[in-house]
Amino acid sequence: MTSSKKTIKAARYGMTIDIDRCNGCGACMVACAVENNIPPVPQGGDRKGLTWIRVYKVDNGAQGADRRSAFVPMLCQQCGNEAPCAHVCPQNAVEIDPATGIVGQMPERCLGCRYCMAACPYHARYYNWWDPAWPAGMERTLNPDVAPRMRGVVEKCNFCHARWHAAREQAAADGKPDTEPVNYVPACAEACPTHAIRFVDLNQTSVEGFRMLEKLGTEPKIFYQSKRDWVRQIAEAPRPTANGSKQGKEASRG
Amino acid sequence: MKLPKSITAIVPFVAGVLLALAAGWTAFPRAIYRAQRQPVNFSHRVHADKAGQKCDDCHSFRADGTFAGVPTLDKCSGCHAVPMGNTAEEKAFIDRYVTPGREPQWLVYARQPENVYFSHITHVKLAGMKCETCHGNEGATDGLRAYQEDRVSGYSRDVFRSMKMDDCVDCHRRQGMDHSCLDCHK
Amino acid sequence: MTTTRRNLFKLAGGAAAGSLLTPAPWRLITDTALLSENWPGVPRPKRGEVSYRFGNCALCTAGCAVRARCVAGQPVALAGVEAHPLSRGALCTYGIAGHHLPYHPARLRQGPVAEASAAVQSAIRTLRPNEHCAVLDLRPGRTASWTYRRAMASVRNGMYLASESNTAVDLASAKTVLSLGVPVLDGWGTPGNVWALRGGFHLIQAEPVESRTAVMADLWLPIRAGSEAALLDAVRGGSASDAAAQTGLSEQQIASLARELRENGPSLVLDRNGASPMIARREAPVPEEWKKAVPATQLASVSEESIRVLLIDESMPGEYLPWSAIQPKLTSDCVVVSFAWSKEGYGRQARFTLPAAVYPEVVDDIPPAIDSPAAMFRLAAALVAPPEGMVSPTGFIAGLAGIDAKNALQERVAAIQKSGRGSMFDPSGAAKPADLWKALQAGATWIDDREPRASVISTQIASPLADDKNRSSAPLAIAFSEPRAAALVSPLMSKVTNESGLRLGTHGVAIHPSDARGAGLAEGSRARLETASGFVTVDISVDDTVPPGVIQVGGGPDLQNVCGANRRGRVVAL
Amino acid sequence: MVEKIRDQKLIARGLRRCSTGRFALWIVPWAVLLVFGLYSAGLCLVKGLNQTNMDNRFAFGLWIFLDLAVIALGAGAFFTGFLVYILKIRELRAVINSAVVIGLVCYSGAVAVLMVDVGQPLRAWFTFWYPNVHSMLTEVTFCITCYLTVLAIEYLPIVLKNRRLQDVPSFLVFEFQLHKLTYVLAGVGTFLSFFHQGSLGGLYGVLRGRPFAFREGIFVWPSTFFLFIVSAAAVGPSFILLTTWLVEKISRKRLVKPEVLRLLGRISGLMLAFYVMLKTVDTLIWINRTSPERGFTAFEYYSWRPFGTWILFAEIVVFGLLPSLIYLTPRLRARTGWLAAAAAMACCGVALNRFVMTVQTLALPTLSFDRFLSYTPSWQEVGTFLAVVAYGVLVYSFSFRYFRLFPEERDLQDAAPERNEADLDAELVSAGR
Repeated sequence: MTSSKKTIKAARYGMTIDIDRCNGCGACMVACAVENNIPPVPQGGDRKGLTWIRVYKVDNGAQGADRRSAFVPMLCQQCGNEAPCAHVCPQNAVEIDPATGIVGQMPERCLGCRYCMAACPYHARYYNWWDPAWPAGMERTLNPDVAPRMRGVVEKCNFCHARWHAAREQAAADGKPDTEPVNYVPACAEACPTHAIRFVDLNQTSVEGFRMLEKLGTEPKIFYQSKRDWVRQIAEAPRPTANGSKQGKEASRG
Repeated sequence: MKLPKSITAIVPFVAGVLLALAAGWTAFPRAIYRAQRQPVNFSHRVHADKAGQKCDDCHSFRADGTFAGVPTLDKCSGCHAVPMGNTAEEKAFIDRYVTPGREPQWLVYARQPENVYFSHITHVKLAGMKCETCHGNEGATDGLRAYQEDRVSGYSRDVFRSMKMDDCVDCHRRQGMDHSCLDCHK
Repeated sequence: MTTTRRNLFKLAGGAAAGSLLTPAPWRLITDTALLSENWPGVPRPKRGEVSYRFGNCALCTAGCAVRARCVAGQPVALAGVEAHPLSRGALCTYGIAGHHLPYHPARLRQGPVAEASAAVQSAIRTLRPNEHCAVLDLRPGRTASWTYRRAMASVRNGMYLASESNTAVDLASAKTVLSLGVPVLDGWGTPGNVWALRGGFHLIQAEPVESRTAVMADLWLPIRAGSEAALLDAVRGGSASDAAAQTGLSEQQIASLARELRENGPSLVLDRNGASPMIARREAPVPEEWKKAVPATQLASVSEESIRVLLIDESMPGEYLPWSAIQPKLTSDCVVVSFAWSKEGYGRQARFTLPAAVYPEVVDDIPPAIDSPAAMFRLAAALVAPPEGMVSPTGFIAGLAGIDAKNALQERVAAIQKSGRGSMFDPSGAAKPADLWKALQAGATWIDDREPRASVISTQIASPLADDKNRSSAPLAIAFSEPRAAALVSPLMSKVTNESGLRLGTHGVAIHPSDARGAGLAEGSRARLETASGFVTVDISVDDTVPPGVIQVGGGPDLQNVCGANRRGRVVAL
Repeated sequence: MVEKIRDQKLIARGLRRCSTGRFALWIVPWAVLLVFGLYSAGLCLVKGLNQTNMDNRFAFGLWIFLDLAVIALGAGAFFTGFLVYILKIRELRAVINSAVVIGLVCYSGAVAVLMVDVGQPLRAWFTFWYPNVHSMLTEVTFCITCYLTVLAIEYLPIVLKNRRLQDVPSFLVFEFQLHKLTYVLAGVGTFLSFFHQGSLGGLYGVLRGRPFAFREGIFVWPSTFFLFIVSAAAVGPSFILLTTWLVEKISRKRLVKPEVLRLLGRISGLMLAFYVMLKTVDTLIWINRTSPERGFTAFEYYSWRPFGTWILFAEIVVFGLLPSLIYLTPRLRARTGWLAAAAAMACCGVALNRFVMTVQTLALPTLSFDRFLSYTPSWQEVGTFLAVVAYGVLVYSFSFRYFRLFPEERDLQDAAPERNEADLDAELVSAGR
């Protein structure tokens, strides 16, 4: 279907996240919320919140002194192959942009059926349970490049697509053709103080690393890296403990 | 004389149809829009003659490629610090805005919904489009028409006229530039 | 009668059918859908020209360089400055949302200024000989601190209370670092600097909880809470067996730790209250005429019931002295005035709490960070104008003393420039180095030259506060989980607290499931945290990564105030 | 009083119905429930879905379960129509009207709840305007709305047969015309239902991100697509059997010949047996191939309390195999009590199956550092749920009172001693007092 399109040099944006460099500070989460006009959700706890990127605390399952933890930032994995969310949306509110490979979510098209949330194995999609509300005066600090969402719709990470727009606009001002991919950095990657998150164009650079739930065949574009074996194992299917319930916080932190 | 029953039976129905048609085609379009006057009855024609020929003499681009849109007061007060002509309109403008340094609250006919991203520079500079293609021949008008706001959706009437999503999509299709929603939404 | 009714039905039917042939129904369907996207109450961000302004973050003494993205002059996003020699483009979680602080719902907007100054003045007038008028400075080492010291010099029995601020840690030269529960990698020093030096030292984190620092440390020693002191003198040659007994580590572990500190030197020991060794850091030059100022007094050395007037500057997050330590020093009729952004912290005890401007509203300098051996001088970014009714602590206090401190900053800068010392980093490159003041306002940083050999103070680090005796009444050992910058947080910080449980909020504490059960508490329930310094209402989160007998506390002013100087506490269900 | 008499005048000729007073007594509690339900639904619409206990992980809750279950039970409408008009099983005419009403109730109820469930009901029509043809939900939406119209049209003649409405001559004509359509409608209805029952199954079967629900498929449809069709077809008759039996008990009247119930039972039993077979095969394939291929060993799912393997057993054996055996054993089938019991079990079975597909699927973790979640609906959700039940009971009660839902009823009650219109009316008036 892209055959009729102008021959654009498409980009395939992706990320590498080095878990061994993540100290779970959460700067990425805050930077994301600032960039994308995500309102604070004081009520409802960690199950009704809005954080397009969320850092989970995971551990090696051991108890006591042998227990070791790591932090895993989870954002939309930008599935490359038939994203589970994209093909279930009844009204084309989710689609993959051939020019960037970004899985786009259109709040203004979404009717809030939440089918895509049920479909996403990474729990990277968030729902506006409340009307968006900022403390008085704080709406002055909103980013004009991103439209705030109304209640009752799903939203998720789109690799700070507004920044891509800005980059394209700058390129146009500099007289570059619109068929070339542009370089930009999403807010989380920019904010990460330890440079654990790196944003790459997979068409230009080859990356290694493991991907979450690879066997599902969703071909995510987020590559995780770690030298520790047990950390690499978290990418596989769940390992419930004998009593059938993972202990409290390690899970609820996630 | 007396009409046959078959006729009289449908009279009320027909009446209903006619009533609805009349209301729907005449009253409704008036009722749905709220008209607002612009702060100043600005004449593009006059300024095109005196101030600048090209649109982007006033509606200019910034260094980062973003579009400045309606010029701010300082652009006006550059010339209008004191009355240049002797129209009441100009005098009122100076008294109300220039002297107190108050920005006039222009109502932008073409203001798109918040979730729409539109880059003027890509359309004007890369695609080489004329302003008139979308905005009509605004530059030749003598005054500013009333701004009509849809009472329900709150959007400008001009958007419904010629700047609907379908209009954008049609053109992008023809250019083979319709990649995804993200092209034009933010 | 039935016929007319029937006719009405027909009319209605006809109208319904007819209206389908008009634009009305279709337009209304579209419009309601559009309304749902133009939903009432959803704010429309203000548009305008994008500009970038530079400054420095004032949330903690790291003072990371900040580049603010402004739309029509209003900052909408903050980012670090890659080229900055110390902060190196890093901003911490709290700093990244710093531009929200002026809009914090808990913010104080007016206060009894006239009453406060009247009360203070009359108190000073009637000051008895053995009584003091004191300023408590939570963030010493600023130009404002000098103003306070000068002011107190010209006030009768004036006194300036502050902790030591002219010492630093030379992280660059350290090979081995033993941290006793210090959040080395989570807001202790200058994040960018620490991460840049991280490769150069071996980090050993001795801490009961596997904190963010422990996760990233080369070695994590899960010691028992409150046994830091024992571990310390074990590695300093004390008996390893006692230490083993107290810390819960094996003797080999302690022995190898001691060996490593000895052999893989230079080694560095960090504690929440200090470090060893520390180096004396000479201060940025000050005008000569300022020198007749009172010295800094440690609160401990003040005699009981001798402070008649106490002026507290907590406008900027700093180290909280526990109220329990302050109170005995106050006279019964003491006038306490606190300059604060909210009622939290000392605001609860002070008689007058006056609203002070917050970052990024106020022009103030930021004292150098603990990990910066050379002095620095940089200004907090003043990106937005403070609202009406804000009180300047320096203005107020200088006013009392009748000294003029309006241009203190400029005078200081002039003195710095006169000294000819140091170099400058200017992110904007706008101003020419000649005009240091302009450059500083544009976000530049002045960095002092390293002294050839800074005198090393091998401080016997203020070893962890002695354990309270009454373990029974205070069964939980307190462990801080947040850096001090967490005293003043953006509302958006709910992302990392409520919405993900990643961090503890300003009133958040975490305890082990068993302790929670013991106290009859559950995830999310509210409770009272009591220490020798007082109590505060907290939100409980139950976390099995916190060992039993330990309570992990967040960083809010209240928590710092109540827990700052205490090692033990207890939680009571409300 | 005058009102009451008019009420009696609405009742179909020759049918005995209880007095208006008693009817009112029956109606009031349901009406109250309905009002309460509408209030809680209103809360969800006005204040938003924060009124529910659903969350980002439990994006679907009680309501989706309700939709699936109710639509499965409503399948009786299309399946009976199919049997009567296409397969020409005349006996079932005795329950076809009742089946239509039940179908209408179930489907309209489901659609109503869906409108509350979506966050932006004002945009619901986008699905028709910008449909994503790959989405099972699109298929569901289209079919259900179409089929709902079909049901409405099928319901119309039942209404128009009402005594008073027949006074209007044009209605009579209209109704007569509609009758010619019946076969067409039955055909269309069957086709549509076939699809949306399937797509409802597909809804979960296609979730490749949720290996617990994911099933391999034939052509574009996962196996659940067909399982849902069969299970719905199997349970539809059961539900009609159950309701008919209940109405007989409540109204203390004989409405259909026992043969009809037995026939329904037999059909249901056969379908159920077929379904159990398919389901077993499907489960085996899923356990041994589908799930492991995607990195999940199937028995992990059942290690999360409370969803042990018992749920699988209950679903297939207790509520599937058992009722079908009861149905297919002539000696048991002869007893109405056993029939009703089997019907009840079958209905529970399909409900349980839908529950597993919706709730358990979402409760199970996918990521290894993820946790098993529980969810309890808020009172607003429950209220909305009850509203649908109350609405159903009300519509059915009124239809039963004023329309002829069971054509055989008249003949059956004539077995009782003759009465002429006059003293019938007299009796009615006295009842009115």
